[in-house]
Amino acid sequence: MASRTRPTTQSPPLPAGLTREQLLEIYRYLRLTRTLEERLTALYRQSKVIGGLFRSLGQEGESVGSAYALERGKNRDILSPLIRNLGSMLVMGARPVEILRQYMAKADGPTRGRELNVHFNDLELGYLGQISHLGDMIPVMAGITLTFKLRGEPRVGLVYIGDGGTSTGTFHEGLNFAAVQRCPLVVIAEYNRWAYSTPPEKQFAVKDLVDKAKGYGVAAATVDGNDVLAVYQATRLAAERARGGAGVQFLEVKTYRRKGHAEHDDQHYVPPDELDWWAKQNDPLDRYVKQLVQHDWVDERELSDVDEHVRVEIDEATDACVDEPLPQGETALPGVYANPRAAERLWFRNL
Amino acid sequence: MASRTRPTTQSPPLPAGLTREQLLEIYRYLRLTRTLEERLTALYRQSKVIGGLFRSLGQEGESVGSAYALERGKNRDILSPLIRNLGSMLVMGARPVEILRQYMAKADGPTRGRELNVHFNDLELGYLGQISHLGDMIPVMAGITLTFKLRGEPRVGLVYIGDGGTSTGTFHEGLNFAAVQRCPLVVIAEYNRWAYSTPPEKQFAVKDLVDKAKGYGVAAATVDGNDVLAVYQATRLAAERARGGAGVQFLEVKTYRRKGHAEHDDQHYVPPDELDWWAKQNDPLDRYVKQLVQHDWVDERELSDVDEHVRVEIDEATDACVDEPLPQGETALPGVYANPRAAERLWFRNL
Amino acid sequence: MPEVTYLEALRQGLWEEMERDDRVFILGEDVGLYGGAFKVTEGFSQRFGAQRVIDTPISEAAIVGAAAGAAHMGMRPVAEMQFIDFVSCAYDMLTNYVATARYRAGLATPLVVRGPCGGYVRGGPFHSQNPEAAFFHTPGLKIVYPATARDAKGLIKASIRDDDPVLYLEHKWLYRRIKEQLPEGEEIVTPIGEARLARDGTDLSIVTYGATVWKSLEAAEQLEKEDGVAAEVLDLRTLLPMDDAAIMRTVKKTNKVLLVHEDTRTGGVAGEIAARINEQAFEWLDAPIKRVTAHDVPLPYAPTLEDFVLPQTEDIVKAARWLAAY
Amino acid sequence: MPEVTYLEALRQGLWEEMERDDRVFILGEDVGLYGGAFKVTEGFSQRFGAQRVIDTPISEAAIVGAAAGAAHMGMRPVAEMQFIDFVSCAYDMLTNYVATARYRAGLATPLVVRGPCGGYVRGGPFHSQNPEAAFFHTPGLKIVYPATARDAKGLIKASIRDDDPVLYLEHKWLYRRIKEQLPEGEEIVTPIGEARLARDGTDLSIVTYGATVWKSLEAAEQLEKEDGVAAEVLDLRTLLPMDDAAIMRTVKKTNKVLLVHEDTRTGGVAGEIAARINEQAFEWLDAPIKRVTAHDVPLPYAPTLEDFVLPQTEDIVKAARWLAAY
Ligand SMILES: Cc1ncc(C[n+]2csc(CCOP(=O)(O)OP(=O)(O)O)c2C)c(N)n1
Ligand SMILES: Cc1ncc(C[n+]2csc(CCOP(=O)(O)OP(=O)(O)O)c2C)c(N)n1
Ligand SMILES: [Mg+2]
Ligand SMILES: [Mg+2]
Repeated sequence: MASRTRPTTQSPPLPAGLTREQLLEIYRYLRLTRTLEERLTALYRQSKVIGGLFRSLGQEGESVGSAYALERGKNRDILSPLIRNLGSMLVMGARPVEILRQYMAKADGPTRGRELNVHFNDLELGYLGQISHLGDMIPVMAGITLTFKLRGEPRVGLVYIGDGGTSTGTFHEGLNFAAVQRCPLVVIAEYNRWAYSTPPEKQFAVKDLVDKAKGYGVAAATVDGNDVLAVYQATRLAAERARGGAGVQFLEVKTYRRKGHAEHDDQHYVPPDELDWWAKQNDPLDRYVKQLVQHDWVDERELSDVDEHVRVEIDEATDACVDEPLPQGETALPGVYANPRAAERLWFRNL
Repeated sequence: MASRTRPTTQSPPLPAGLTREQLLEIYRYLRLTRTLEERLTALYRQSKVIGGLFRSLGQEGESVGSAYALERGKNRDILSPLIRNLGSMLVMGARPVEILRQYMAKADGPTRGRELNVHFNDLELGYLGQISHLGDMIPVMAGITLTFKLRGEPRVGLVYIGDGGTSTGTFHEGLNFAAVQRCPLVVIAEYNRWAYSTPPEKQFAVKDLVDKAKGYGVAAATVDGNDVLAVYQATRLAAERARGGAGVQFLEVKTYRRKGHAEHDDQHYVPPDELDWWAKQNDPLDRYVKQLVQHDWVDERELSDVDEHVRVEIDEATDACVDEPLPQGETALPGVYANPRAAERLWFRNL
Repeated sequence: MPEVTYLEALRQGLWEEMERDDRVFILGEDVGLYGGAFKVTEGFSQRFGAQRVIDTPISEAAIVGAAAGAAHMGMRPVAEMQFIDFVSCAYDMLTNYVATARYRAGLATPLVVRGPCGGYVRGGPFHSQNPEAAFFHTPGLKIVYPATARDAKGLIKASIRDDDPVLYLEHKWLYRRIKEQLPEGEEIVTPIGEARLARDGTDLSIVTYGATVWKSLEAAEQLEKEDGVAAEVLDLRTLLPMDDAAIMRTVKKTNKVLLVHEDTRTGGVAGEIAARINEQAFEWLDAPIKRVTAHDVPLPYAPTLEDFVLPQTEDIVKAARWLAAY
Repeated sequence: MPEVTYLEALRQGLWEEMERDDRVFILGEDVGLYGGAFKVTEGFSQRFGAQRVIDTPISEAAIVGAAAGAAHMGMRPVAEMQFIDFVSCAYDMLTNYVATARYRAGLATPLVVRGPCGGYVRGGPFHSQNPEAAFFHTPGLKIVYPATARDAKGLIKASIRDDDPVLYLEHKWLYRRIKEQLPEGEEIVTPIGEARLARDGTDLSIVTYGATVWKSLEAAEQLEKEDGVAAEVLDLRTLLPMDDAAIMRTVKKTNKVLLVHEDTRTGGVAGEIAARINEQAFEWLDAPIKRVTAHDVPLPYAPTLEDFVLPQTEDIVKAARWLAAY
């Protein structure tokens, strides 16, 4: 299509070793993330999303860029996303319909209504859902990547942690453990200015998250989290180093959480023009589009095609599941144990 | 006595703003610590010490030097010692007979037989015994020093942590909390080469403990832990800075644990000549004595007088308590609550 | 008399204690300007200042540990867990350090750890927990769990004044659902360790606490209407130390007991109550002690699943009917 | 047949599983060259290499979390707590992450957390704990607690082979005190979830586990000799899931039950057992269910105090006599 009109020889060199198709694919994931969240917001307002809704508005770039840098496919790299890494999960192969079902607690959702939002896994595809307790996924990912190392598999793990999450004991124990074991683990520390309502100054006494890496003896770098390609490149480098045996790689991404902690949060604690500035001057999608277009890597019509496809995809996914039933009550019982001793009784309903 | 023979004007200037009496007092605490532990070892071999025995051989210098730098007296500074900070407790005013009673679980011991070794407190004198769970005292001391700050009291806290203990989640959470709150807290991190049998290389991936301070935004320094006066000076500086409002001060002391983790540990994991080198070349008492004598700050007879006094003191303390009774069984029951609901029943012994 | 919610009653209690005693201060995540995830401390920072309403890092062990240190120094800290589920991260600190401090070492440690707990709100497995069983096994701690607005206020005040560490469990399903008229000006302090007779009855006793007090009262109404069965409902209010006397009183009166809690069954508080009744009132029992509890699974998210797992009014009715007919 | 101690039997079981299955590996503090604080893994590092016997930092939450991650990947990690008291630092990880992983998300998490527990050894409040009650309330975990050398071996092997996470509690007072002849070459695997009849009897049943199995057997001997009372002793071996059938069998046989555990009383496992007996065998009871347990205090250090607080043989005898006479 568009590429036919301009021979590739005339195009400026493509960035970061990516092909045009890949650049467009990255764009697709960014758009997919944003559109899917917008759809979730609409469903939330209709009370179809059951629990809270957590947005990653403004952070789609770092999620997508970092996940895109991993080796994907069956039994390759594994990442562990947080509530604001919907984009990372989509990149690894989670399908929008799964996310929709999960948020709406549908019987056919990935956890059959047991868990909420992005708390689900597909270890073969390479994502391991978090639990709510912040920090806990760092030790778990240390164990996963320790296994890669013990078995000599050329795989890496990637785990996200928020600026707030770095205050937890498990962050410390897990990162230190992984550092000592030289696990092939990339830690992405998301500086997004807020932990619920708490600013960094009340969360830690260093300026940047990358300062924390110094206490663990791991390689560290900082990247502009709203520059998708920069995040991609930095993560790619970190992942390849980890894969090559260089041990834990710590990457701080600087970004900004533009919505409240969850949809109910009115953000009254946010300085008035801060949101505006980030929306207008530093939106990761806007910046990426500008890059793509200015460098003539793709043309605008291709982008609007993607937008349109995404819209259709999300519409279809929504239509496919919005009226699906919730799980049957009794399905709440099995599966606590792999080897239960005997069929569980319904004690008090069995009198 | 000795000072009469040489007018002080001829003496070299005294170090670290200390008087001759203070230099001798420091020596006394060093000797007291070592002699008391030797006595405990003898009692341990006679099975009079009930539980394990933990030695600070080779680390007396950092314990005594750091504690001596605090403001002592009633309701002044507070420190929280670990099992290898017997010297610190003695400096703060714990009496040898209390230590002996506690180790032997005597009814008249400071915890009336409830707790072991140096796990006891006198908050007025300024020491708060640890619990076994490493790291837990850091948050607690953060709270104590937070209170000093909230009330505007010119007091500081000091807490010890081992090289191994820095791996705990509570170390991280507590230090970060104190750093953010700018608590008047001095953290002494003891690099003594071992955590039980585990060397630093298996405990963390940084070289020095002081590297860990960088992740918390606190002032940090390193000092030779076997140079008593250097530890004194560094701690004094740190404490005064903390008192002046400069927030948490982190001080790494480099030392060496010359005995096993506890008396039962045969140290088979220790490289053969390491112990020997530290005993012969870097004993904190030897070094201190050499300093005192070489500079003519005190003369040797004064030191042997101290040794003799200490011996007598420990003999008397031992004699005073060694045959004391253990607590009566029933005394195990009261005191769980300040406001118990009613007298506790001896359930199954009351049939 | 103004009508106040459970949440507002709690807020009042906290506020009054802050006004009364300047040793009281609050610490926790987002408790300051934001006013806490559920707005329990809304306006506190403005009134009492950032020194007495301290926003902390996300560090539950440090929050509880720092509260303990401050308590040793004579302060009266109230630590908020954003959700009580996160108190699990301070499990060591609370059970090993805080709870034993007085016994081991004579240390005064008057502190309160409080936070929203409980289900029926579609919070999923990590925002719905009832942690009482994990701490119920800890000599040295006290545990209170108000079911009414009056007790939400009275127990927070009593907890703050108590010289022992108290785990104060507040049910988020009750926050805005329960309203009650509370006299202005009257000082409401609910004594720790005393159960409350929530409903008089003669045919059987329902012993419960927290949100299931309301489910039990509903069940009792229905039993009265539909079966002519008079169920007594005892709201424990304090779980540790437990009010054995009140429990035995009702057992000896009705001779049949139904234990109800929202928490999972195995290892839940009902087991202990069953053992105590057995020990202290065995001969008065005319029927086996029955339990209505959640099923032994992590609490799932979907409304259908959550409703199935948690005890409902109809479950209580059914069990009570069985007992009544025994 | 060689006579082996409880500790040696455990060691053998671990060793055999390491030989049998190269997915099995050990991690913990000082487990490598040092061989563990109690020498349970002595010689393992030399035989299996540092990759399969991993010395870790002092980070219990990370140890358990990393074990979980490895288990997801198909490994069979065995995590040692140097003393089980420190598992409290991994409470969140074990209850929230590990135990729920299968239910929430279908994640296989076959791991074993093991460590020395229990008192009677003058270890003081933090080296003597019995943590079963804190974890007993956790759907998704299994808990085993061997009392004999045979079961020490048989249960570690079963735990490693089990597809669920298992908390394996080993009693340090039994480590070198209990000896038993174990056949060489025979594969000993004790099924998880099955109690063991440790002594036959007709007059009353003592239901217990861990170190108090031995105290109960001693008491039963004495009762036989001095009173002509035949006490049956049931060693639970697995606490979660509990072998209700075996418990009800003995209750229905003797009609009188004494529950004995070393752990403190309130919120201890005995409460749950009492509730279950009540629910499943109420009509068979000829006397109240009695409990012999530790007193509700942190375990003190002095021998006189520890002996007073912990249940002793004479306490069991006394309670059994009371029951027999009822
Ligand atoms: C251990 C723990 N304590 C408290 C919470 C409640 N909580 C959920 S998200 C959040 C803020 C997280 O901030 P941050 O880590 O910066 O992530 P962000 O929301 O900015 O992506 C808090 C306090 C939690 N989930 N886990
Ligand atoms: C949380 C916790 N885990 C494990 C232990 C067991 N333990 C006691 S001392 C020790 C080693 C401590 O090493 P370090 O902190 O370096 O102190 P040192 O003995 O060298 O003074 C260990 C692992 C403990 N006390 N607490
Ligand atoms: Mg953040
Ligand atoms: Mg050390």
